Amino acid sequence: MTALAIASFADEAAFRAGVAKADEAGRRVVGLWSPYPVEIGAIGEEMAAPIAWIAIAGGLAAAFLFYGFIWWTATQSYPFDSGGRPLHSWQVFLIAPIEFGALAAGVAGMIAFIVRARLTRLHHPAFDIAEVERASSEHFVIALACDADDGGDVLALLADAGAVHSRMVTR
Amino acid sequence: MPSLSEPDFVARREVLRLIAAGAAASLAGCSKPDQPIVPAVEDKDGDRAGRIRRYATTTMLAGYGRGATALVVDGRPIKLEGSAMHPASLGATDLFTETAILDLYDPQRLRAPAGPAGIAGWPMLERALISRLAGSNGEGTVLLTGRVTSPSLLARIAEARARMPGLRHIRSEAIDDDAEREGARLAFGRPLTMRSRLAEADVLVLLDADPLGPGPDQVAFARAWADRRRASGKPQRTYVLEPSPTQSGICADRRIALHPALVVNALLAVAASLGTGTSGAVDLPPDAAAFVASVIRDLRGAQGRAVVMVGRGQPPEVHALAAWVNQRLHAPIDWIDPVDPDLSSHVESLASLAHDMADGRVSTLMVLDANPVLHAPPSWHFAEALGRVPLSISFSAFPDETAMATRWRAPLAHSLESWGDACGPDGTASLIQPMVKPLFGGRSALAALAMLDPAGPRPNDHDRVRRQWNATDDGHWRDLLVAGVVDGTAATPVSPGDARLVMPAPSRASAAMIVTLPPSPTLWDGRGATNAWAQECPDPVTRQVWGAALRISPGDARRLGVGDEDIVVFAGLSAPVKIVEGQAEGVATLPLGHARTAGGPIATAPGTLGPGTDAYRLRGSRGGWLSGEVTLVPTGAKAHTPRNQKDFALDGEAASLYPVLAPGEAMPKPPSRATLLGAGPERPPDTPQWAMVIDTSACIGCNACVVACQAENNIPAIGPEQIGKGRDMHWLRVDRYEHEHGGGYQPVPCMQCETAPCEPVCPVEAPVHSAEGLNLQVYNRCIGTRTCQANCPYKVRRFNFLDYAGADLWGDLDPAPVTAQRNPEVTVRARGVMEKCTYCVQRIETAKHGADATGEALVTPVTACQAACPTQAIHFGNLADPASDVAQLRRDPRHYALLEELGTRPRTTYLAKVRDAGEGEGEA
Amino acid sequence: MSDAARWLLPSMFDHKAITDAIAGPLVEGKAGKRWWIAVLISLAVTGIGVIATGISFAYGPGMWGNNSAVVWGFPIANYVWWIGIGNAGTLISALLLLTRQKWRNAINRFAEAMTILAVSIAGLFPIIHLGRPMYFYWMAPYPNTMGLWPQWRSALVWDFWAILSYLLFSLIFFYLGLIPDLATLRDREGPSHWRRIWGAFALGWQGTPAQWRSHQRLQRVMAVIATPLVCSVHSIVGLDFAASLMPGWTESVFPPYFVVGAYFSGFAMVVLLALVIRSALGLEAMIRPAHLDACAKMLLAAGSVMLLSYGSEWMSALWTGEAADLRFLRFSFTGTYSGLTYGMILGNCLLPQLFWSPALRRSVPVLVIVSAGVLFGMYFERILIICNTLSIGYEPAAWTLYVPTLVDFAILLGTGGLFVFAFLLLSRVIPLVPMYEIRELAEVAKGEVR
Amino acid sequence: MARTALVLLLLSPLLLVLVLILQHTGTITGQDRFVEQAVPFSHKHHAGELGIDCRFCHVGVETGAKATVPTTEVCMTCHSQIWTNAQMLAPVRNSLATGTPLVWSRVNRLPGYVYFDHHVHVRNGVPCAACHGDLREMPLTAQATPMTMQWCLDCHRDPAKRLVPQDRITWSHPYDAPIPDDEFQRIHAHLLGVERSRKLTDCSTCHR
Repeated sequence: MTALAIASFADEAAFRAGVAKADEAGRRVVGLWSPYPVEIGAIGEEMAAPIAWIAIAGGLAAAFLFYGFIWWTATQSYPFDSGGRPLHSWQVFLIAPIEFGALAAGVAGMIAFIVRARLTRLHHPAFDIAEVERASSEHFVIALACDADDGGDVLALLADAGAVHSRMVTR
Repeated sequence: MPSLSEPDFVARREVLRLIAAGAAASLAGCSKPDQPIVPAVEDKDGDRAGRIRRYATTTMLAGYGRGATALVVDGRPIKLEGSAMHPASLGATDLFTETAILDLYDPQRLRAPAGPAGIAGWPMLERALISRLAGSNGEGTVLLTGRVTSPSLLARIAEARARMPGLRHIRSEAIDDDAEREGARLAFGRPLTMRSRLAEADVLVLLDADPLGPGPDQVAFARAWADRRRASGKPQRTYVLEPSPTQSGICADRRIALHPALVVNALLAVAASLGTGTSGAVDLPPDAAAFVASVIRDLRGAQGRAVVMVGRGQPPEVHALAAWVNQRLHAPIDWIDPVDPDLSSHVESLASLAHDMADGRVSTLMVLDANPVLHAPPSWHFAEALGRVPLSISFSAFPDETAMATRWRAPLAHSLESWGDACGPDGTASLIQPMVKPLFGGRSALAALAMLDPAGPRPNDHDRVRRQWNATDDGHWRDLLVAGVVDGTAATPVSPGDARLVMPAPSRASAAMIVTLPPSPTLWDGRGATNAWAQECPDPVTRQVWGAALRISPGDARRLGVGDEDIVVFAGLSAPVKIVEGQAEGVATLPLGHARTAGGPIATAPGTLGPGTDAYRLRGSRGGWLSGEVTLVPTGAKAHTPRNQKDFALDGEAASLYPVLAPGEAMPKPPSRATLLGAGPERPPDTPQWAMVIDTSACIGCNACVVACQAENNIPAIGPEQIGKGRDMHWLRVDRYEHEHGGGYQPVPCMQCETAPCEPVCPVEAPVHSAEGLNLQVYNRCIGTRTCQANCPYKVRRFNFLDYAGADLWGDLDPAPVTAQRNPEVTVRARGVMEKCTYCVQRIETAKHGADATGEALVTPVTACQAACPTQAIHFGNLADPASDVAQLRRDPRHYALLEELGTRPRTTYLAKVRDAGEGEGEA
Repeated sequence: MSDAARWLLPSMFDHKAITDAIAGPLVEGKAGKRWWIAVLISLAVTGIGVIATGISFAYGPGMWGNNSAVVWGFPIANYVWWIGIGNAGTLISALLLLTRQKWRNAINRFAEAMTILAVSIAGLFPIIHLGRPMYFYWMAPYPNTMGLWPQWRSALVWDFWAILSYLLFSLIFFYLGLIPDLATLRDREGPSHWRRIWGAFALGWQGTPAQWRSHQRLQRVMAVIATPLVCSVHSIVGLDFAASLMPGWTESVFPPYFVVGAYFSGFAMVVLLALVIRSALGLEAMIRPAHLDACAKMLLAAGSVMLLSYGSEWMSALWTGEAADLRFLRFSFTGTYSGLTYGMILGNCLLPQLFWSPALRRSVPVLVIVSAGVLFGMYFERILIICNTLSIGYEPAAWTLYVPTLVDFAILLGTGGLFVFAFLLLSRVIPLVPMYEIRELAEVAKGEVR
Repeated sequence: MARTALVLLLLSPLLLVLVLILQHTGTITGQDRFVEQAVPFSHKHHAGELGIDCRFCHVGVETGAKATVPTTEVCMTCHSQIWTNAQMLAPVRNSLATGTPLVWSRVNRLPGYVYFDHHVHVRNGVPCAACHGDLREMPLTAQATPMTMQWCLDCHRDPAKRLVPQDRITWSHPYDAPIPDDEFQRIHAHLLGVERSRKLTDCSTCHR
């Protein structure tokens, strides 16, 4: 039977100490929650790495497509003599695609973020843990996997790291 | 041509129905209109439905006829153009011909006779006349008209008088020619009319005269003057001495402001140099004396090729002396017997009528198309005297001052609704042919006379006119109507004999202020005041619209401590001031015909100046065109005087906007500038390339083109309030500029730039370029960002800030009839849409369609402004054809483009103004 | 600027205190009387604008002071002015984020909100000012039965894309920053019905280190894109004028000088909003005098750059000696609108010079006066750019002066009311100060104090 | 429920797409729309079965912008002889008797700002059927083509494939019988002449 040891910390230093101690003890970290951005090792790097590239690729693709569309409307679909300007006035045709490309990059980045950060899961099991709710406002929370029998050790370890509150949850 | 026996071209009812349909149709931007199709029952128009047809007719000004061509679509006349065969039109028009078409559809027109008991029918008016005139010999009956030159009408009057010997016919024109006629009588012992041949005048000296200004002769004079100036050889030189700038003064080579009283002195000096035997020493300011010396020098060298003209405001003696001077100069002048057979004085005959009415010696008065209550001198108390006449009737188109004062008023038909004829100022007779049955139930002048002479035979107007011209043969009559002008009717010049030397007494300028009273260039004697187009047409001198301010010189303004729009009171009047450069000191000028008290909502429109500024009130009891001495008293109040242009002076480099050259001088070559502009998209190789060249040297600022454009292109009048806000809708504006090298007029339509700055800036491609070089404006695509006008260096685009096309200028009156004037070939623009000059693209397209359908060569179309221009200053054609007018003028040394340095490559270009300042420049 | 404690009072070193101060009033608190009064007043003012706009739509653009020569007037000036104000928010959140300025934390959220509202309002004017506003969508490329597409050479189409992109981009950026705070609101015990909505918009945010890393990464990526975007947007607005050949418009300095001018007016608005928010929401502990001081320095710098820009504009006219440019310059200083010119120089260039004094940089009355002066000065600049050039163009015959009407003023006033009204609503729905960023700052400050 | 709302919000742009599609269909353009007429005139009978040439009634089509709807007199040319008592034709007889015109409902509607000229088309090889469809097969008259600007442009950009020899202008089946080669060459040469001197996609071709 598995259980979770859940501990709340009041500040970042204690939180980091808790994570370090859990690592030392070889405990599997089930979840970490913090009320502001805290980077711990390389956690999440794999998830975040492509976001920038997706955004840039999305922006560039949209800009090029848009430019192509403009070229088509102005020179192929209905070419107009507009004040004797060349049909393909590329200098000024660049402006709208640049703006639109920036928007597209933002949209692509946002979509990538939502997908990569696994958002839109409004009923995630983590929300059943009362501490996680408080993690968004004041507490740092660590959840460690443990068996019912070594629960006491884990709680001690967390308390040692400076947890202000810890408890066992049995599933 | 359809049957000519009766004007049945289109039933009146049908036109009114079209009017109603037109009001709803063709607004740009509407969704598809779901109107029904209503074909005729019988075939009248055949396959010509919807096409413009042209008919010869005549328009009137001051009783003289000017040949005209009416453009008629589906029974609606929509525009008037000139008649090339008529010597007073020469194919061109003036402002008054152009505005006449709006009068036809004017909702202010009288619609039914009205008597003391209110609206009445024609039978009631006829009964009233019969009960008074039955069996009478006409004693106490007076017919009052303006100048009558119509042979049919004169014959009809003679007929009536033969039956009723007591009937008096009094003719009195507001703007009279008493002084000229009396002057000729003094010089030659008989009344003669002077006809100057300006085309032969190398030197033209205008003493308070304005031949290029408004009047029945304007077109003929202006064309001759421009022809002479265009001719190669010795340059023509025009001298003007005048109290206040006129169109002639602005176009002159040399001009000086002179008090009207001193004009006689200038003429005496000229005459003395030609051998009057008197000393030439006269009282003239030094600059004027030097100016007159130059005039004398030039006149001496131009024997047989110089003309001296004196204005109608000068006394008969001055006219007589001028006749003597002209004879000594062997001036190119024809003298003809007066075209107006009535030789009495306009002023005196009207005065005698006023006197007789006041004394109760007039029992019946019929006023036919005249407005004496407006123009009679106030001291005669004409309206009061009129009140003593037991039966008075005024036939007029509009509810004018006289119509409001007579017991009865009756609607007079428009000349496009009646049969008739008239003579031009040179005697040439032309026919008046109706285009529609009377829209508002009016009766023609001939029909009105028939009511005065109920006992007379009653052939209809058509038969009467036809009989007058002995057109017994249908073919002959048809030919006469097609031509419009009756050949060989021009008066033959007579030999006047030797002119007697009449020496008027020298005069001196009084210290007190006087006011000169010229006719209005836009409203003439006031009859244009009901016409919204005329009211909105800018004055050629002040560019004021919807009214006229009191013009005073800058010196007098300083002395009085007043500025523009400050109200001054004088002689019971109050008027805002307009300071005019070139106005003589001690002289103010107030044009006639503005500030009406009656005539309808246009004449008395809110925003125009009130009746307090009616110039006629300054007339002395003996008529004339000068006020008595007045004192101007500033009031401290201000009035709004809307103007289309506020700045005339060009200083420094701005002078290059209006280049003025000496004769023979060429425009400097524009520096070649590096450009990044490419050739633009390819065009089909054989497309015509439209272009316009405007000769500023020939432009006299008459505004005929402005109103011609308005009529052709459905441009609404927008009223004084909107103009006051700085908005205007004229696609073509005539700018007036002055700088150290001279001044003049510059008509500015759209430049149709090849590399138009307006086109690429529109987000929705409403302005685009055609392969023919036209800068098109697609109204239905326009969303009204106004970016095009913001980017236009010439500011020639016009925006519909409000629903101008559905204008409510006519107060409570339904403006629907006005929509019947609209050109069906031109879109009526909706609110929020930008519009501008199109080079009359509808005429171009019609010409192209004609050519494409028949396979014949494209006939170069004529734009509306070009057709109107009296001096042929506007040239239009195909630039791709090296033989075309415009292609040749582009190689003229005087050729230039406006703001060429901006690289817009305009298609509308100009020929520079030529001014012969003379060797003695600076001496005057 | 390493001294994080300058930007936060010790009372806010506690995470719970921060959350209570910011989230508390949103979840538990009822709107106060002052809020309701402000809402009613701003709604009334908005109503005036709505009526004036209705009049314009019913009768046409003729209700404004625009005329044949000055075809643009207040609506375009309003547009340029509002979009300028809409620039500072993104500058603060993007540029200051990239340069790791700690003082951005307290003010970036409301500055971004200000941006979105101001750009939205600015975006209304290109539609309102049209002669036929019902056809505004013709500016967008869509397959229509006319076979027509927009004119890509038109600066107005560039505007269309710039505003659209900037508005949507800012909205995404704003929302991205908001997600963790929405989660805080969602998780807070309280009576508000809004918690369901906050919860939905929080998208299931938990605040795990992995989520935080993605969040921070995207925020930086977007900041990198936003910085050139915001500059290009106002450059394009500058091109509305500069890409013409009218005197006073055709100047290559316009795009950069529009950008600076935009930041300038935006910062002035930020200062005013900061002053209001810190006292109205009781956030003095988070929005410190040091923040105001920093903003004031920005105003000082921007004001000086404005002076330089004006100077270069005047000098280029004198230098080239082009008649039309010289006439334009003469008219600016001696013509009918010269009062506005002097007002513009006073507000934009001279008043900010007060901020050389550190004491004045922290004085609330001085801050209010200078910021208001800048906002007025910038409005004068906008109206002068339009009216000077259009009133006295190349053709003296077409010279016409511009006189705005009551409707013009009412529309401008109405948009001010709309701005305030929308801001008041936002203040009850979202935290105007980002909680998670203040927590982060508090942690650093705590460390420093220790 | 919140989820449904969210989905609807995301799908709302599809409404726009629907409008965009609808504007190209007969629902908006009026293509294939029949219009109720006072007299149920059958082009199928007159032009198809009796073989009356279009120009017999539409007299303006070769000489002016308007094709013109026939006057009552034109109807009565025949109907004073045949079907003189038909109930269906009572309005026509009534029109002639009272002098009041017949009122027809418009089938082909162009906005007021479009200036279409019949004769320039008809005289240059554009057959009636190119715009009006096969009227010989229409018992009641319907709008045969979309008559949108895009549709006009299709032809103005490439007129060649629409043109027929001049003697087949009023045929209702212009594309059935092959056009002989020499005829085609002639049309093509004519077209080259037009295209050398006119740009048919200039806005002023239809708008002014």
